[in-house]
Amino acid sequence: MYFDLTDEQQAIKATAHDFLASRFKSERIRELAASEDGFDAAGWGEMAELGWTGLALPEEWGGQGLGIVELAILFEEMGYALAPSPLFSSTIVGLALTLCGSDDQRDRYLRPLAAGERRGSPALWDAGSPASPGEFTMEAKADGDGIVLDGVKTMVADAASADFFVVATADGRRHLVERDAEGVSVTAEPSIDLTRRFSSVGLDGVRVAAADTLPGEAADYFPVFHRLCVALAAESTGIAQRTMEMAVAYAKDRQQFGRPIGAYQAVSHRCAQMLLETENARSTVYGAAWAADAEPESLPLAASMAKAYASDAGWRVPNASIQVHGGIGFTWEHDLHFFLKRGRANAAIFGDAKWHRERVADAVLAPAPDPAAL
Amino acid sequence: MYFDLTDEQQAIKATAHDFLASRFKSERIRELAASEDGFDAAGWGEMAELGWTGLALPEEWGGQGLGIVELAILFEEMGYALAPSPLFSSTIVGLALTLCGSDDQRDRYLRPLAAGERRGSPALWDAGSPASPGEFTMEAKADGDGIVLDGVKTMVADAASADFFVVATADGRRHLVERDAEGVSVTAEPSIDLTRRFSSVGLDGVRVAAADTLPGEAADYFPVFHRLCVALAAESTGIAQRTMEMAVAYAKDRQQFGRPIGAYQAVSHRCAQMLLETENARSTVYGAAWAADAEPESLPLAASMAKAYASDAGWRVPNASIQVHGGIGFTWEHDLHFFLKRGRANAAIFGDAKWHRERVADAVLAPAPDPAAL
Amino acid sequence: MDLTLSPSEEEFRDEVRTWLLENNPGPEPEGGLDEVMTFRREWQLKLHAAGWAGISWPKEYGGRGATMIEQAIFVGEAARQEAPSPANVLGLAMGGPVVIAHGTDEQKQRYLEPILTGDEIWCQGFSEPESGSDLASLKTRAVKDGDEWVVSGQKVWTTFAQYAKWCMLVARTAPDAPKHQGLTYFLMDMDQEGVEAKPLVQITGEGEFNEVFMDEARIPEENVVGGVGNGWGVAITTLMNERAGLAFGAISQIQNSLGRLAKLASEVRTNGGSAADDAYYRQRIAQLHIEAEAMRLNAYRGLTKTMQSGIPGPEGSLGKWQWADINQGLTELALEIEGVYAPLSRGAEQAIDNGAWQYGFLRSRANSIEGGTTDILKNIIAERVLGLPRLR
Amino acid sequence: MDLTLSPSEEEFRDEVRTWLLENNPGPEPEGGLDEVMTFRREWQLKLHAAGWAGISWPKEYGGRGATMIEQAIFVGEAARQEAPSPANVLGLAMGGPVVIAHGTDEQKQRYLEPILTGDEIWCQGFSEPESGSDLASLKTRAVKDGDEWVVSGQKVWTTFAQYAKWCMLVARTAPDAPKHQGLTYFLMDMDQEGVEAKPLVQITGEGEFNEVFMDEARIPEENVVGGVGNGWGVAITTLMNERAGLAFGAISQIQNSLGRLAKLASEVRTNGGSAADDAYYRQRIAQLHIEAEAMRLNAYRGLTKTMQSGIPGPEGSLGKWQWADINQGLTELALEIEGVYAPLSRGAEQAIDNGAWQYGFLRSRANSIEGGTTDILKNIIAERVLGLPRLR
Repeated sequence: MYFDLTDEQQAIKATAHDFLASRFKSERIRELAASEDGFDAAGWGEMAELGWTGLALPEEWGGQGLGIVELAILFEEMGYALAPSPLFSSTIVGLALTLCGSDDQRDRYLRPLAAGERRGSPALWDAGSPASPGEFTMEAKADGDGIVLDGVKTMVADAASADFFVVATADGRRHLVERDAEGVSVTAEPSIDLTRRFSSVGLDGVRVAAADTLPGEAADYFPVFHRLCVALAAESTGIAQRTMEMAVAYAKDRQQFGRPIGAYQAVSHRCAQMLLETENARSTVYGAAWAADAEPESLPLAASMAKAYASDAGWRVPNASIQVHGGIGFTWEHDLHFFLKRGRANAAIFGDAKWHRERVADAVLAPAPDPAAL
Repeated sequence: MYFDLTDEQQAIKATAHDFLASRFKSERIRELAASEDGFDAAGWGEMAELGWTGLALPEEWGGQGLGIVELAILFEEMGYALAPSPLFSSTIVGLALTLCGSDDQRDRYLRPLAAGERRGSPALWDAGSPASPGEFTMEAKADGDGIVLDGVKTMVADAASADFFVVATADGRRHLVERDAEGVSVTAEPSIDLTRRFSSVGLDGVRVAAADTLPGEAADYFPVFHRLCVALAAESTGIAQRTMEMAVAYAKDRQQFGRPIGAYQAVSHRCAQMLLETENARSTVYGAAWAADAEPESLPLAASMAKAYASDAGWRVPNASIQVHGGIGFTWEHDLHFFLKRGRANAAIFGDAKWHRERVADAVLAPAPDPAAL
Repeated sequence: MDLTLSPSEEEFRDEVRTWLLENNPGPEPEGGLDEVMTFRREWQLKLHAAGWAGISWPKEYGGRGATMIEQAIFVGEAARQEAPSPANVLGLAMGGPVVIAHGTDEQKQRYLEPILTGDEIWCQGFSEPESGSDLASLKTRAVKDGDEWVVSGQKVWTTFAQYAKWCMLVARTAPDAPKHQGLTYFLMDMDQEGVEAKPLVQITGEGEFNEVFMDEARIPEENVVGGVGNGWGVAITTLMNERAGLAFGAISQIQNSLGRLAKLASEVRTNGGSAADDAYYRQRIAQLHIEAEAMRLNAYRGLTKTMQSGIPGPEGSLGKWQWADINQGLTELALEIEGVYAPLSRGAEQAIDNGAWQYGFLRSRANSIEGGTTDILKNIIAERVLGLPRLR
Repeated sequence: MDLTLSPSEEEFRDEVRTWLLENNPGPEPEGGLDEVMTFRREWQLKLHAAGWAGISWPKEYGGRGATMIEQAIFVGEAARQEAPSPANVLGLAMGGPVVIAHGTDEQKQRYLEPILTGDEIWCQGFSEPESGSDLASLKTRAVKDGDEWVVSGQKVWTTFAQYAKWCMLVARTAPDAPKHQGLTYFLMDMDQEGVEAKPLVQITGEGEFNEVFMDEARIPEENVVGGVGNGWGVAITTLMNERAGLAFGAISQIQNSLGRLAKLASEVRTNGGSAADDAYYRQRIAQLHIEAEAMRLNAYRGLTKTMQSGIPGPEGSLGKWQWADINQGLTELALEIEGVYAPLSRGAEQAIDNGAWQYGFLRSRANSIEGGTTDILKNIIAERVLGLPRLR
């Protein structure tokens, strides 16, 4: 038993940390936040060179063949740096193709994805569907030996820079749809999060050939879902870590009533609470990432625990950091708000804390017994 | 508009405060807590002399004819003093007879009750029934022109010193049953609260003459219920007030690291939180008490708000006070635990905070709309 | 104890209600702040013409001479009907009262009328970048030069400074005196070369606040309020009045928000019904309602007490603290209820309520900072209500 | 990163598990403390005979020389199987380790064996009525008299002092030195005229703690541990070891409690199903499980770190804080689930689980006080982990 990063994992973390710190300084994040589509082409190229686009994908298809632990380490640093990048969306698509695709699809889509030559994003939520995740409603209507898709997918991340989408339908299947296919339209959906953009993707009689429907069926995507939850929870952990550090640094420096504010328990205990939440988030993420690699039967519960906890910590810690900063933390010129907004958006997507806690309750509560017995 | 006690109300409060402070010093409470039935005969006699046994009962039947505001003032002081007394149980029975009894019953039962010559207690919860209040299950089986009762009522307060019970049945009616009637047995149910005792009351083929069934039907008891909730919430407010004062006094006095602990924000902000909870409890109680007297249509919501809030404050404030006191607050020799236990028991009976919040939700949330509309 | 309005208070309430129903111009225009200010100036003129500007001011100064209860009724009713703010909200709530309480006859003559009409907008220059909670540590200096004071320094969080004619400025006039002494309260003309206001963009993207830079700005000596060296006392009473005056409006706003939250919960579908059917959300919504009711009743108790003693007590700090908690909790819950749609903001096709809750969530982050941080309010309660020892 | 046990660790775990399954004597006897102590003495003898007493002690001192992971496995497994405590829990967790780390050869010779057998029970004399969180302010004095020290003063929260032969006593030997200096760590014989232990009844009605009064008690000079004047350092390392050693047992206890809570929720009927069907309770139960899992994983991370550095770090304070929060939250929720039956305690016919949760609720109130208050733990985290300035 050794519950810490190995030397190799430490090295991955350090590389990611240093690269992201130099690449995404405050000014660069602000440029991207103010830009039309928020996409950083140069940064993407460098990430591909570093092998991040294929980090946890099989070597056979051009990936690095590393595990979910390494992926979590990377995404914690992405969150720490608040890197605006479609890497998360592309990673999800890569995992879906790896776990649920055909060899032909992997050859056509996974290989360029792993190399960073193309980008994909999952298009899952149907516009107008309930606010808590459930079944998909878009029909896969038979059309020759393929299908045709009609409807609108929403909350699609990084759609503006995606080359293709992986579209979910009511039969539990996923379909590869090119961004520039006939009938596909992308409409930006403004959100509080300026460092990861969301869009609606309209599908108006879009034809999908049989070869572009993934062979995997509904339940086959659970392992993809649980892994992406871990990566997203890791990102939120990084957000918590960074904003906690900002609060601590400010509390040491800022003077009021003749001492640094960090000497007051109202501030110092709030900082201690931030540490607690950050470390708890990190532990649940590491535990779930380890389970994904080494003990997959415990992944579903572990992933829901990590996503639930980190969903909360990912916005509550930045929120507390704003409180420590006082007025300056409420200004646009301070970076904190970008973290708060990304953390809050992360909490909402792929099942919020309440939804994941309900999954945990399913797992830990025995089925209801005979109601006649008190 | 004048949202404060009038001079007359202030006088009632001061009298109650002074009498209870002199009557229920720590040693006396400990004697009663250690006694077999917890009943203080001498104290009861004095309360009757002060007119408290008939405070909010009609003058016509020997009461003082005061309102629920005055009753709340009295019970806040009862909680403040942590007076062990069946006054609360007898007050409930008095309200039930006033609002739902016949003149004959009022003559036989209400008049001696108001004079403090006899004591009654409501016997409502059926042993083995669900943990959240709902329907009563004991059947009122017809027997000649009366009925016969079989079963066990539990969580009956002050049963050991009660002369009679008001027993609820499944048809929504209440029945007067003498303590020494054939088939009645009382079994103490030990509880954390040593200053108000609970019992189970067994009814084994107990006959009730028609004249002893109150004419009121199910919904007629709601006004009784809401008023007793206000009185109980007032008592919990007094518990909060007293234990907050104990914390503040200790925080001024106790020295650690060279200063009084009240100078540390961990302590002083906890005390501020106690004040907030106490004042909120008091305001909701006053608001509900005023509604009972002046605007009965808003009483149901106001009473549930008061009982919900004061249920929480009534044990959380003593709990926080223990934390301020540290180790000494965890000892039997300090009085705090008696307050914590009474506050927690008060929270449980007559609908806990969750049950009352659910009533508030019923009132404030519109009925669910067409689920097709997002 | 009597929570009902007296016949004359009821009459007043009905008059306010009717007038607002007939005259409320409705929501503010979308677009820039300039449009909003024009709209608010018109609204203030209308208020003034009907005698609703400065309702708590004495009649001799152009006010209505209303009681505190009447003022609370007006503010509460205006918020309930979602009437806009007048243009000169700080002039009415703080500027006028401070001149009436501490000003000279000449100052009353000069300043009060244009506050009521909105011809001259007022702003408040208290906070500085280095002096947030520790207001008394402020560094802006005023030095006497003949019959003028020359002021240099920086203020921050100055609402609508860009529209203001007068700034209620607290500056240090005796640098060697203990920090609470040696402060003076000035009325500074914003229309001069030495004064520059720069909007400070907030995390909502809006710029209601400003930084104000003073570089040898000049203030004639007759613009001192309350006497040289008495600035701290004058500023504190101003802040207390501000807090008390705003309470009933804040309470009505919370009630409105709770109504919208209930509607949101009923309308948002979850898997298995609406959010309003979910026991977890129901408990939290109910708790917010209970706390809001406690806050409302606390405020009435405070009002009764203030009317007896004449001065708002430190208990007012409880209300401000509680308001921040409730408002933050309410907007946090709204975003939770919106589930997967929680990130979508104004202008998004799929956004719920066009992103109103997202704005509310972000804006309310400052509720526990602006107008006295919750930490400082807890200190005040601990020290001044409970009598606990001060740390410093 | 590897959360699996190594083959040898797995073997150890299996050995522990099997042995406990076969030898665990089950629940402690009801009745008085005397019966409990007799029962625990027998259990300790059995543990010792099988080599499970002092498992982390070096073999040369009669221990098993187990690694920290093995120790964690043992403690966790014993708690999982709800094995009783040994009689001499403080001797094993603190007394032995302090003698091994700081004791003389003679002391090792004299004290270690009877700790392992339970022949001599140990207690801890640190806290005093006036010195709770501020331990270094303790007032008990020891004055040199020939080759003996003469001790007078009062200690409190002394677990099982009435059964103890030896007291780990910290007393002031240099009254004029700064308060953290001038303290000395003694082993005091409890069997003497000058020492009196009085049980201190807790709010649960139990008396596991004591007050100890010393009136010219005598300690020979060879009973000083770690040298005169070094008491603070010796005491602090003892406390750190105690905290680290107990962590995995506490975690297993929480897991057991969570299991019982799930059972309670499934069994308690509400109107409309069981409590386990209620979305509000489900959310809170799930959150407790998540926090308990985070605590467990934090402890493993801490263990890995401690094995690398050799000393438990200040992060251990997080675990103690969190444990108190979870245990209190868990028992509070249990009482809420019990609804109207929540007050009923042991011996009540209608009590649920014979009042076990009522006991747990009351006992857990001290979790945030005993062994370092949560407030102090937050100070430690702020100062020693985050590097924030100290207030004092």
